[in-house]
Amino acid sequence: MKKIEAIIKPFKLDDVKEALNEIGIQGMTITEVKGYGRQKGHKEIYRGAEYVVDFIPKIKIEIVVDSDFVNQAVDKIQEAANTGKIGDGKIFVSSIEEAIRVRTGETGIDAI
Amino acid sequence: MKKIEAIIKPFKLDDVKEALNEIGIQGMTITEVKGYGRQKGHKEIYRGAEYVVDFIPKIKIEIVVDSDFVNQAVDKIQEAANTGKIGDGKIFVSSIEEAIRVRTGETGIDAI
Amino acid sequence: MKKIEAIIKPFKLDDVKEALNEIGIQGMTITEVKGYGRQKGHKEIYRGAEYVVDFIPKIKIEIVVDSDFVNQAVDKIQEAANTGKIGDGKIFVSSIEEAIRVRTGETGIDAI
Amino acid sequence: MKTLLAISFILCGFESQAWAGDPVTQEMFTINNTWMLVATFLVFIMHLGFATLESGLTQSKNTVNILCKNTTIIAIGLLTYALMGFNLMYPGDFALGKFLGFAGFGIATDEAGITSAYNVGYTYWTDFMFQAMFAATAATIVSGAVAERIKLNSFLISSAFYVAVVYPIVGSWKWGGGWLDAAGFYDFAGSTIVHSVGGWGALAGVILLGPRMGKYIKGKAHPILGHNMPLATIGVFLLWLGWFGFNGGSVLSADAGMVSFVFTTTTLSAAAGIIGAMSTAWIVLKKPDLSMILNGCLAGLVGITAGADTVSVGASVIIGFIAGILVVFSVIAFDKVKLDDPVGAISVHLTCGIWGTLAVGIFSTNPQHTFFIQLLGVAAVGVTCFTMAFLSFWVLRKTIGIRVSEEEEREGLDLGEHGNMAYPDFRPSTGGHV
Amino acid sequence: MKTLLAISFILCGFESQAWAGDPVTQEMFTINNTWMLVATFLVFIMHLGFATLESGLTQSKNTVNILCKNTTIIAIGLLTYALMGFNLMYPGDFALGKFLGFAGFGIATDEAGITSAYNVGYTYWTDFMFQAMFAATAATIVSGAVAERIKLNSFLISSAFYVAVVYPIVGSWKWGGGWLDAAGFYDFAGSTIVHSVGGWGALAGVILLGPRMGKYIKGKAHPILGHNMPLATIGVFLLWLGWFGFNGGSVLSADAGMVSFVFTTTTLSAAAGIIGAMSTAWIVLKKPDLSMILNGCLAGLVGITAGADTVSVGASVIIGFIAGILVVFSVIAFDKVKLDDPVGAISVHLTCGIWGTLAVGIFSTNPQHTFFIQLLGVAAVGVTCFTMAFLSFWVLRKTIGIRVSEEEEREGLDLGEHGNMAYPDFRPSTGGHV
Amino acid sequence: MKTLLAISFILCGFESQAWAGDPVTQEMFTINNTWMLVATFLVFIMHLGFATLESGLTQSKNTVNILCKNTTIIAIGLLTYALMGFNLMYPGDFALGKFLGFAGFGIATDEAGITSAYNVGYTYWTDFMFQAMFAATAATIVSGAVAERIKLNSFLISSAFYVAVVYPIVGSWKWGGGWLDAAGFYDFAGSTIVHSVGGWGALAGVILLGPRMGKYIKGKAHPILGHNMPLATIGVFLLWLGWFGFNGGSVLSADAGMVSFVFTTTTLSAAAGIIGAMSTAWIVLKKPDLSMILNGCLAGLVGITAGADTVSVGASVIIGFIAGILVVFSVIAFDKVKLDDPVGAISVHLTCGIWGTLAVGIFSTNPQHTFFIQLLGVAAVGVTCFTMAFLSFWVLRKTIGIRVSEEEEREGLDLGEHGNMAYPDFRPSTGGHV
Ligand SMILES: Nc1ncnc2c1ncn2[C@@H]1O[C@H](COP(=O)(O)OP(=O)(O)O)[C@@H](O)[C@H]1O
Ligand SMILES: Nc1ncnc2c1ncn2[C@@H]1O[C@H](COP(=O)(O)OP(=O)(O)O)[C@@H](O)[C@H]1O
Ligand SMILES: Nc1ncnc2c1ncn2[C@@H]1O[C@H](COP(=O)(O)OP(=O)(O)O)[C@@H](O)[C@H]1O
Repeated sequence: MKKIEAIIKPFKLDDVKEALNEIGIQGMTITEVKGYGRQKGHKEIYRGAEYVVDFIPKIKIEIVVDSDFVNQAVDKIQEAANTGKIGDGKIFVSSIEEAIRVRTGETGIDAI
Repeated sequence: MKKIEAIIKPFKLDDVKEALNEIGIQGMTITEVKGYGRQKGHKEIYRGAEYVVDFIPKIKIEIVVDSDFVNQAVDKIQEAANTGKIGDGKIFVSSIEEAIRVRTGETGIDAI
Repeated sequence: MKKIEAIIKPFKLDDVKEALNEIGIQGMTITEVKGYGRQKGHKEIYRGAEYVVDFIPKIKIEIVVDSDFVNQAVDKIQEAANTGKIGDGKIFVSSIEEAIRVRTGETGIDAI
Repeated sequence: MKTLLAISFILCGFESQAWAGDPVTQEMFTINNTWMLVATFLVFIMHLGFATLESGLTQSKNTVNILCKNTTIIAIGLLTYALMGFNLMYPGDFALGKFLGFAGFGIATDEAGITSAYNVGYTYWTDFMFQAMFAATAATIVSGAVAERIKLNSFLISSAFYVAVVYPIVGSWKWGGGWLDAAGFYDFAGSTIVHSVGGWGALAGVILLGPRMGKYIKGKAHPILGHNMPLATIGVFLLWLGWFGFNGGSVLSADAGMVSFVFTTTTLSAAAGIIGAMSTAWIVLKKPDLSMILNGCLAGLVGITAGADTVSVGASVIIGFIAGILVVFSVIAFDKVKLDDPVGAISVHLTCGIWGTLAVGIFSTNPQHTFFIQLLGVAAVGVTCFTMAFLSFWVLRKTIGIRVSEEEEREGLDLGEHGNMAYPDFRPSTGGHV
Repeated sequence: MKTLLAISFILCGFESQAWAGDPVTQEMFTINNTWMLVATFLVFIMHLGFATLESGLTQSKNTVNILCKNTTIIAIGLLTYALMGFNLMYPGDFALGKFLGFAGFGIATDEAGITSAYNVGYTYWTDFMFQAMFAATAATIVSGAVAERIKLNSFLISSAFYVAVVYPIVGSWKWGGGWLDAAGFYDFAGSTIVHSVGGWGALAGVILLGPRMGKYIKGKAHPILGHNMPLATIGVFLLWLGWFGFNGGSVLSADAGMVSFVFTTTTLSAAAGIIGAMSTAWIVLKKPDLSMILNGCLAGLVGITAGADTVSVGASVIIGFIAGILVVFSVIAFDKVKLDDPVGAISVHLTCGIWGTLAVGIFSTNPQHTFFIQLLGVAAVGVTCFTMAFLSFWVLRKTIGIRVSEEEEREGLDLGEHGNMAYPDFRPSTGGHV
Repeated sequence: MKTLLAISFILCGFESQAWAGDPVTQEMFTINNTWMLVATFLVFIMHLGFATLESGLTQSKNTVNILCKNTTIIAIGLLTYALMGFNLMYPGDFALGKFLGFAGFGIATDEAGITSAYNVGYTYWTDFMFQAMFAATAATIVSGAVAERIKLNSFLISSAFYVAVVYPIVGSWKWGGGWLDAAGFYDFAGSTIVHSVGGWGALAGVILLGPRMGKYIKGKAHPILGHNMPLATIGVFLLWLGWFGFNGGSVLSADAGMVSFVFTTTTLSAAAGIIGAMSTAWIVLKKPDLSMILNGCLAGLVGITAGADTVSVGASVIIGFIAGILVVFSVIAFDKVKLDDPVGAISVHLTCGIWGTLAVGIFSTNPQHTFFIQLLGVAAVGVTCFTMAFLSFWVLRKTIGIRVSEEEEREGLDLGEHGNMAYPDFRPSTGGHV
């Protein structure tokens, strides 16, 4: 099993969710995160003093999938989250050794 | 070392924490996340228009433990977080290559 | 590629960010998390009843870097986040198998 | 002489001047009435105070529900009071001894109702408005105590009954000229007649509902923190503001000396309540808990309500200070016996309502006010209100149920009862952990 | 006789007593004026009500923008009204038939302006203040409907024009003694002259701006949830509070019977609006949506505004109840035709403003008020206001633009227009998902 | 003649009518007193304004602390004013030249105190209440400037001293009929006597406390964003509302012409302050920063306070506009010299308090008001207040300390001082980053 972590622009969440639904992926966990990268933040002024909004709100999507599924899922996400503008985000893939469904105790592929 | 990530129902947090304490695990990091899965959200109506609350609040617990400890910890979590109802969540296990304690610079098992 | 996850005290974020900038790391994702560990929370009283603030606010920094870079990055973080007091946090290193830049579709090292 | 009279009328009797039969001049009547209308809108704003205080001291997942209850209750209170409450409370004639009277459904008046012939202090309409705002208060007090677990429809039904029937009947005993009034019971602006009435209803509700999930674990109280302290503070300041009308309007005219004196005792008692509660919290609980200080302010206000016009300035400070201390211990005590009152409504309105009523017996400058008669009033009202409230909640529990499902309680009543979220942009996890 | 007169003056004519030429005593004048000043500050606080209601019912990323608009609009409203609005609205003499008049720039008065010779109810300054507070209201109504997408500078320009020119001219037709007044049109406190005027401006703005991004997807309305329901509730209670001055002050004196009667009809209509909207939402939409209940309260208030002094108490309840039902269906209907009004301003102020004005033709106790003349007033004001507002927004769209960029809309106007964040400590992701 | 007198009494002298010895009729006295009580509750609500403004403009981890300070300060202010402040400020006779007098501890009056023999405008109790509400204001002003780092107990002690001793003594110089009054100094409602007094205390506190951690890094100011802009906006609107009583009540009677004129100048100055600050921020800082606009509104209000009854309407607009500009530059300037004032209290109350006082010397329609005497008043009050405040903070710093520990400052004073959290459901990380 693999874990796909995608950091995307928040307003793209619904598109990504739908794209994943299309290929039958229906479990995911999302987190509100802040990103720092090439997409520079902007300078603002509060009460006369400058500050930089350099951590930009992003959504992190985590999905654990069967290894065979990874490429398809990554492609779907990349397509759906793409706007062509800087700051579109990243997708990272890593290994998961075991998965357990809390409700039933099932393990492995059955659990996801 | 292994990382255990458990996505559970928020109100089960205290039970899980106590269960882990019992087997001597005292370090963990939690995140407020939202989950999407078999546990369907519900439809609601706001000012006459329907919307779906499909991302349901969950808590993600992350613990890094000695590999020998994994099974015991996973069992404890699964037991404590279980309600038998859909949406109880998942537990994922993956590998951690190195751990460092910021305060002392200790590494490996000593760090956790 | 490796993923470095550092759990640090929130007010150390700017220092860590600057330290990483110095060695050319400019991409990172941060999450507001809560930590439970040796740094015990404190007991407080609300309307006459005791409660424990045992989950303490922390920041989790995630950076994916080229494997060669890991040691340098970890050292920088450990140095910058260190206050010498309990609760300074942990750094965990794990493997990332693939990285994709959403905007361009670039993969691997080029993507980060 | 007659000629002179006529002449003088021409001279002094400008358009708006009063005529000989009038008890007060038209000017005095108008200023009295204006003050009573000001007092009315001040009491009105107390309902916003309750809404914000109660939602501030509870969890964010139940906020919409509380706001909805408080908005609806005032509507129900006003409409049922127009329909029957006013005429139950001020029946003119009593039917059953001096226990019950009813002047018929609806409100209406002839021309006289808008002159000083009706009352030197106000018109019929002003009278109705001022009283109606009071009525809704009693029901709103209940709302805070039963928050975070009561079903909306059951709450609305029981409140409508309470405000339409129980409150006016009990009120008629004193303010309608009934048997308690005849017995010499004194309650200037309603420590008992309004606040304790609300408090007894709250107590009945809390007993029958049981505590919120997770409040008492293994016999120990686990605090469920209020989600928004600025909101709670806004609530208390607005309540204090409203109290200038609640007590100041209870003078029932703009009498300069009386109203300003009542302002003074009311304010100093509130201030002393703050200091009393803060000191107690600091000493007993180690730190000055804001929610206790806020309760202390209200404790002082409730405490002085029965005797604001009849105790000395010094006594008002003492009454408030003691109320501030009392409220802290009362909150702790109710938790000891596992009566879960999220906002401290029972401690504020019942405990301090009783204290304030009895304090009249102790501190009043009027020797006719005795401790014993005050105690009688407290007891009579208590037995009646608690019984009626208990019965109504009990019947509802047996029929449509009064408590939401476990899952709804956990998820929050906002989604369950309303399909709304109070703060969707920063929706917190609904686990209740800190 | 003359001697007697003199003597009587000595006897009755204390320092502040009125002299023979005066229409009212100095006392009556002072109490009238005091009530009008109280009414003025009550109307003032409505602007805080609008600010909190509108920011509560929109997203947290646009909160600063809304607060800024509402704070600035009242400043612009007051200053332009002093500069020209007051003299356009109350020109004394009309130039163009009874359609237009102007008494010159600036405000000033001689000594007589502060005596009852100016008016038995108030001084010149009070007159100006009370009217100026009304003026700003009309512009503020627009603000809620165009929220979350309009450019700040365009909004300020169009509002300044609307409040300085359109509102006073239309107002002069009725309250300035113009042609509508002569025709027998009745609008006690402004269901049409204030609320519909605001509502028509809002409608024009919404049409030209288009809906917010993501509001209508594939022909279906997707709710964008209000971010802070306590804030919205505070807003509605403050508006209700302010309405005691809005309607109560429109009596233009402290007349005890009239003001207290207006208090009663206003309050009961608001209460009935709450019940009307709650019932409708509960039945039609399955759950009692708080935002609809809040709209229902305002609907009742707007509805009774035209006839608060001239319909019976029973009629006021009916008017409010129907307004409460109407507002729910109106909100749904505007969504059907894809007119995106985040806070329901058009439904509350325009739909119910029309309803309230026509209701005078149905329920008025004065036989001279006819449905037809009321309809004429509604139409005349509607055509004029909508046209003027449409033109001004259209010109702005063609020139400096009226809508922020897509990116700014997504990121939020707070950062884009102000460099501020409303809640930096809990900044939500700006995706708009729930 | 005597007979006639008697007859006339019968005719004109209804129950409440004044008798020959009275300076005003009972009616006029009652309406005056009623207005003063209304003004009193308006000034009261300013304390909620301060509480919300200050907590809105600071971080969420210190919110409970600020709310607690503002709730407690008003209690302390009222009680100490009753105990001694009132009699220090209005001593009747002065002991030390016209610098100091004291009429003894406690408040009390005989029957005459509640008639117009005490004062044509109000009773003794009203007098006390109105003045007591003012007193607490001065101390509250300090609270905003020293927020987020001062120890609660030190703040309470220094405030109690300031409100019980410093404020009344300085106040007696002008309003108590002391030497400044004799010298011809003019300060209608307290630009200097209230606002600057608060401002000087704030300045002393800020100097001795030092800036908040992280505010100035490497010589540059790093903004620490206010956590809740709706709360701050509510604060400013409530302060504006309260100012109708603050200035309107300072007329000390319900005089129709005067009170309505003061309403007009006060309101237009506030409006001009908004426009002044918005324009300045937009031009100088590129975007219209809401917090600056809010400060601008208060700047206009503070600016007009000294001369609201004695400058023309045109001048009031100019005074407000300049105050609005001034406050923006003042905020920036204080940051330049590293005096960290989280809410801009010093800029609003001290800078604009001085401006407003001097503006009387420039714009007053009364030729006896001279710039020089105004400057003298500013200086005398400034030296005294700053010295006293500095000394008291200095002594506290040497003894129990005035600043919380670094760790507590980082974690937030809410947990540290109170064991509370303002928003436990969405508790933010306590790092202070954006
Ligand atoms: N090396 C990295 N490790 C972890 N997250 C990263 C890394 N680089 C970028 N990110 C995340 O991806 C987001 C987008 O990256 P950015 O460099 O701004 O644009 P782009 O993806 O277009 O190159 C960042 O906001 C951050 O959350
Ligand atoms: N494939 C997955 N990857 C990541 N998280 C998942 C995945 N499937 C489920 N989850 C998480 O687990 C939670 C519970 O899953 P769900 O399918 O609703 O119920 P159950 O665990 O009973 O099968 C989800 O809300 C989501 O947060
Ligand atoms: N085994 C673990 N797994 C995951 N996170 C941990 C673990 N142990 C500690 N942490 C995180 O590190 C933080 C600091 O740990 P703590 O034990 O308090 O202090 P120290 O790092 O000084 O030993 C914790 O608050 C928690 O977020």
